[in-house]
Amino acid sequence: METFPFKKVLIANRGEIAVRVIRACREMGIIPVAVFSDADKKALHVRLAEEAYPLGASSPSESYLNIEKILNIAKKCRAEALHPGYGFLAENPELVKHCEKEGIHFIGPSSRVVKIMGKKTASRAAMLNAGIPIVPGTIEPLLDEKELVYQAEKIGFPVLLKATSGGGGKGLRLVNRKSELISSLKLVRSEAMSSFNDESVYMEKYIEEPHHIEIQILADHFGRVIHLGERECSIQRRYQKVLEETPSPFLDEDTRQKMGQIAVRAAQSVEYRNAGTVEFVVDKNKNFYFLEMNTRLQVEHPVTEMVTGIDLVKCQIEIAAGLPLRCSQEEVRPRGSSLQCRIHAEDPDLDFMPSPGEIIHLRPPSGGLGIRNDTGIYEGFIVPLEYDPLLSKLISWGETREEAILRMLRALSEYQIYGIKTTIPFFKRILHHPKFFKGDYNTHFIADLEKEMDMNGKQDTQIAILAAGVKTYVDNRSEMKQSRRKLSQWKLRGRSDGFSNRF
Amino acid sequence: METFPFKKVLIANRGEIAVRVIRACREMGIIPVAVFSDADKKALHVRLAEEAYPLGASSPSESYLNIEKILNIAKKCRAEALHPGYGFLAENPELVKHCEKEGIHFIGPSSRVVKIMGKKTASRAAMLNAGIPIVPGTIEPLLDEKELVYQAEKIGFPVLLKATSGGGGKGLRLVNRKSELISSLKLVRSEAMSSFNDESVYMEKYIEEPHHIEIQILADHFGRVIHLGERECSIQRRYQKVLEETPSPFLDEDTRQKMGQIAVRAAQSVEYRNAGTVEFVVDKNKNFYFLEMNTRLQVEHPVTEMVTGIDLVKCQIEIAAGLPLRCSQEEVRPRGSSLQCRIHAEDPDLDFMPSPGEIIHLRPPSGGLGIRNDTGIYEGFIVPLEYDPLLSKLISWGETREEAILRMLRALSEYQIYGIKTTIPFFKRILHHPKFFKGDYNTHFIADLEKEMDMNGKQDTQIAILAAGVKTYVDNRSEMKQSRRKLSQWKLRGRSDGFSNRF
Amino acid sequence: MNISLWFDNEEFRLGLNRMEENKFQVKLKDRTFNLSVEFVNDHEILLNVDGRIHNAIVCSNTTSHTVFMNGRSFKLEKKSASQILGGIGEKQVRKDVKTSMPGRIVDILTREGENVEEGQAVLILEAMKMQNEIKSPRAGILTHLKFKPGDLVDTGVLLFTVE
Amino acid sequence: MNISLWFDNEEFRLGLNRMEENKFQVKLKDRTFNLSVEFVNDHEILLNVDGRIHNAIVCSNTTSHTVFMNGRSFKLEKKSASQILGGIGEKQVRKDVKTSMPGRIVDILTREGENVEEGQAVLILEAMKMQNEIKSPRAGILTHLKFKPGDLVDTGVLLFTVE
Repeated sequence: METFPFKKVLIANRGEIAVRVIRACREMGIIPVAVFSDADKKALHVRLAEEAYPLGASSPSESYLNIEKILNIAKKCRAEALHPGYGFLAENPELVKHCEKEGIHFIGPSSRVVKIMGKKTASRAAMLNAGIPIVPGTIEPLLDEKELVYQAEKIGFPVLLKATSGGGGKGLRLVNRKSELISSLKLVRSEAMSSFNDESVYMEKYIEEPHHIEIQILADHFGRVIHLGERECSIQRRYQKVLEETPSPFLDEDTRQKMGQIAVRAAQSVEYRNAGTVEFVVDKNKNFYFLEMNTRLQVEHPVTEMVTGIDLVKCQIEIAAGLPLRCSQEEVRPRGSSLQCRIHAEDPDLDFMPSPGEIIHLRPPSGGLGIRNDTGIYEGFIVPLEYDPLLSKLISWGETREEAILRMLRALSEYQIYGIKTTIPFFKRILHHPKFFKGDYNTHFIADLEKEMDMNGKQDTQIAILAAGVKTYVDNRSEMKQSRRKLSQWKLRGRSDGFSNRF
Repeated sequence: METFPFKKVLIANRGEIAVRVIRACREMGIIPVAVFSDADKKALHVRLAEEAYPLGASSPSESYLNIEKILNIAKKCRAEALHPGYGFLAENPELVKHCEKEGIHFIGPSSRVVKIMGKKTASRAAMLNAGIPIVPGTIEPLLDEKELVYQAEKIGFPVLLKATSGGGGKGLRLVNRKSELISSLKLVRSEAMSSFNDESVYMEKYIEEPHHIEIQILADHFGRVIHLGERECSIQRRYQKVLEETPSPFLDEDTRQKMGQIAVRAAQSVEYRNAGTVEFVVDKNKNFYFLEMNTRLQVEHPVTEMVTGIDLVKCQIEIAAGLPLRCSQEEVRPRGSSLQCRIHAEDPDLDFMPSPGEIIHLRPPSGGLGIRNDTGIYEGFIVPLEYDPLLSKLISWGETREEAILRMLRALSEYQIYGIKTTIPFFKRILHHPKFFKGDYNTHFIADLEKEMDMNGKQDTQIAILAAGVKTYVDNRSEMKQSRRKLSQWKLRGRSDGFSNRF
Repeated sequence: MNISLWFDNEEFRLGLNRMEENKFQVKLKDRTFNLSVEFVNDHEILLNVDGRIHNAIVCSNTTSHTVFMNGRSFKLEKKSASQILGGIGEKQVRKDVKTSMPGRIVDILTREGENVEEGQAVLILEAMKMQNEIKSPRAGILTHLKFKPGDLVDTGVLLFTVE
Repeated sequence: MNISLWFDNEEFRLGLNRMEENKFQVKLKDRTFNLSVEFVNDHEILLNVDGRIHNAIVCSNTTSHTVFMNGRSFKLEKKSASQILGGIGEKQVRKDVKTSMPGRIVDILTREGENVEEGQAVLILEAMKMQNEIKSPRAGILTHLKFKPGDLVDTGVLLFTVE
């Protein structure tokens, strides 16, 4: 067991991704340091860390988005490196700059690259220069409503309005006609402001029947860049990824190779280093266009790990420590098929309303070959209102896509998260759908599915009534017992009172 | 989703292996049917099954060993096939015969093969005939004490006394000198009688510095036999496997291939079909000798699944249904390294005394790449006294052996099974041991380890005292609150009593 | 023992007979079920219905049971909605919209007193980092909208009424 | 608040001061610890000792705490063994061997009244399908062996005494 260049890594995040990074650190003999807000005092990432320090109030701006507080803790506890996870500060060039200044290794690319890729308009311009195909649209942010209308008519409806600093499906609106343009722009600006503190918005041509497919890359300090195949992310609800899989049932081997090579070239063109993801939109004829590059770990990274066997978080840490890549392009040999379901604290029967609250009963699936559950919760944990609703990522692997799907269905059938509403029943619907099973879907799949009647769960009503009936019976009996006990206690007291009266 | 030849499979077992088979059935669209004894009314395998039927009293002979009861249930619920798991009736030729008679598919080989391989003496004779190397010793069971002494002196001490129907480390004794022969024979006969209902015993030469290495094979109805590499099972305590891994850090590629070929030949020589395991003892010069063949799934089958990606339980069911093997020998391409820890309800600080009882708190490790936990327990479950002490099998996979070990250590550090004693701390000792880490061990490893002082856990005493101190403080305060509440209730009652006195 | 439970405003009458410690015969509508029941703890029940296994969590309070099963929850009222409303059973002529989660009001899109269409967005509520449009459940006049952007609201709070 | 706990017959004196709702200062031997304490539930405690995280389960009864931590359990007595024995603190001149688990006596290897060596097998107890030799903890005379093969024994039962 050789000692690693970093002895201590601070994880500037929460939830399942903080837990994921903590586990990688432990497996590398690195001390994982957690930070936590008031709402997260008892969170799983705190419990699994080796050290943990408070950030204060629960609002993101006062805790996980607070660069100063986080860097002070890193310095105080002498962490040599900082892992940002995804979301929060993961793509914030200010944090990276501060790390660079303080001599703390940021586990990610340089601030220059984070800045370019963080602005969608800047990254589109950079890719255009490097000869990478991009989606038709504006290169600069939209100035005003006048330009909005002009560009939309020039590009042609439908168009997408996108926050320049957006990501994760936030700050995004499809506009079908001119009359919706201005109200949509307002909505996107407002969401962009509140989520990314940057209200600039640009426009893209909307690709019909699109697939959202991304390529995972790894790049080290020595200019070596490899790709680890694709992830099919077209199962989206309101531009948010819901379920991801690899390999894509839509791609052919030729397109896959081309996309991998383009992704590598994209990373090389900006002297990228770290794990990273190049996202493409692919039209029905398998033409693909650069969408954006995420300069961090993706939520859906596990499916790539399952088929390649390569631990992406460990690779990130190794790269940040200046080590060369573990393997060459030829040594990357994906095996089988993998899927991931993002289990959210949302009510699928009530328009996916968030459902924070206490988890009163938790039985995660486990065991058997090819099931993995990356989670940030435990029984008794109160899911906070303040942060995103991702509870856990259920991941399956199979020798074939069919096996991976059937395994996922088995695991979902075992998964019990009770006390709050979750999207588990929704995933059963997706996976049981003949179109999904055949691999015949694009980004419209969920919207179409939601138009269909959901017949699942109806047959359970009868059993639920029986269970409640038996519970009523047993409750009544134990109440009767209690009243009898009370009665006898009363009698006893009466008698002892009687005694005392005699004296 | 094509329909499979079997619609319903009865699982004639309990614990983690019943759960394992239930999961495989669900993933194949087969209805899994559980059976359960009184002690197992609420067991995990019952809860995860789709149908479940009672066997009655808890003792094995009245439940999981009762062929008549089990077959009656199979007929009543119309199961087309029966999976025996391991242990109990898994290698009982009577059960197989009854299945053959009743037209129920036994998921395993024919009764003829089960019978040959079930008797160690018969299997040694069969292998000798097929030209497979066997350990020097008696071919027939020992007749009496006279023959015992004669053979021991002929073979030369040390010798092993082995129950003819033995397995799982039961009915086995190492005898170093003549004076121990007769008492050892008595002990082995008694254990053999109580465990296998067969008191016959034979003798083998004891191989010095031995390795216990086995080859996993798969054989279908069409005479096709392939091997899936080896499992190193030398980490044993009193002849019971404790930790298994693949690949073996001891074998070289040449020996590995030879052993695989011999194992295939052994299976072919008896017209074997089913998954199966050929066990070898390997001496320090890498000479190997046939020990026995297990005609069933092994406890340690998951490590092979982890490196090959092949689901052995599904393969068993497919073979029993008459389907050809999924893949050829060339398509078997093991990747990485895998370990399994058998977590037992035993107290490692008290000579591994069994520790049945209620699991009051359970937090299994999960998540991250390469961790699997095959378990038969849940929080609140009362581990019965009547059955074997295996609670769960924790399995890790890594690109390298080092990664698999470090991952296992990470997972063990997260694993909380409280209320009963478990062997989790013992596994931490094994995995931290420099000799284990280097892969430099044989079957004597555990006995040597037990001679070393266990310094683990000492540093936790202080924290435990602090935790108990805080608990005392808080308990006292809430007691004070309660007495205050009682006091005020008393006051209230006193006052209301006062009122009532006035009227 | 006879009991009634209400689900989705429908009454279900059950006739329960305890045959043995852990065995019940239950009549529900035209069917009779033979149940084996194991309580894993106070609220966790393993039901064996004619051989078929069901795991249910039943959380009870004085007015209802919430049954969690197969990833979903079923709320079974011990009394019907009309009983809860004091037996009046009046037709609801107005519709209250309450929060199903705590959150922050981001924007108000329609003013009190205005006419709204069914499905028209009235306000935007943010929770768990997502902005949700809260829509009118029916056409009518918007009343009782007492919040302004920036206000924090708790679960079960009346957001607005459509009359 | 000052308390004493006994572990392995050693006394540990603690001085506890609650600084804030969830912060304690604890003196133990020569050291002072600053603890942040979060109760996940009645018995599950998350301790933060100068930044280091520890998860402990503490199950308490009137005489002791059992602390589960890092896969092990620690039994901390609220009173010392001598206090429990009524303050007598007499030297034990005989040694009782009790069962630590329920099981079945398979065989008796030594008879009452015989001399036994330290480590000599006295009887064989079967539990969880394993046969365990129960050995004499010291040299002496075997007494109070009241079982015969086939007997079932519960936890904490006196198997035999060596005097």
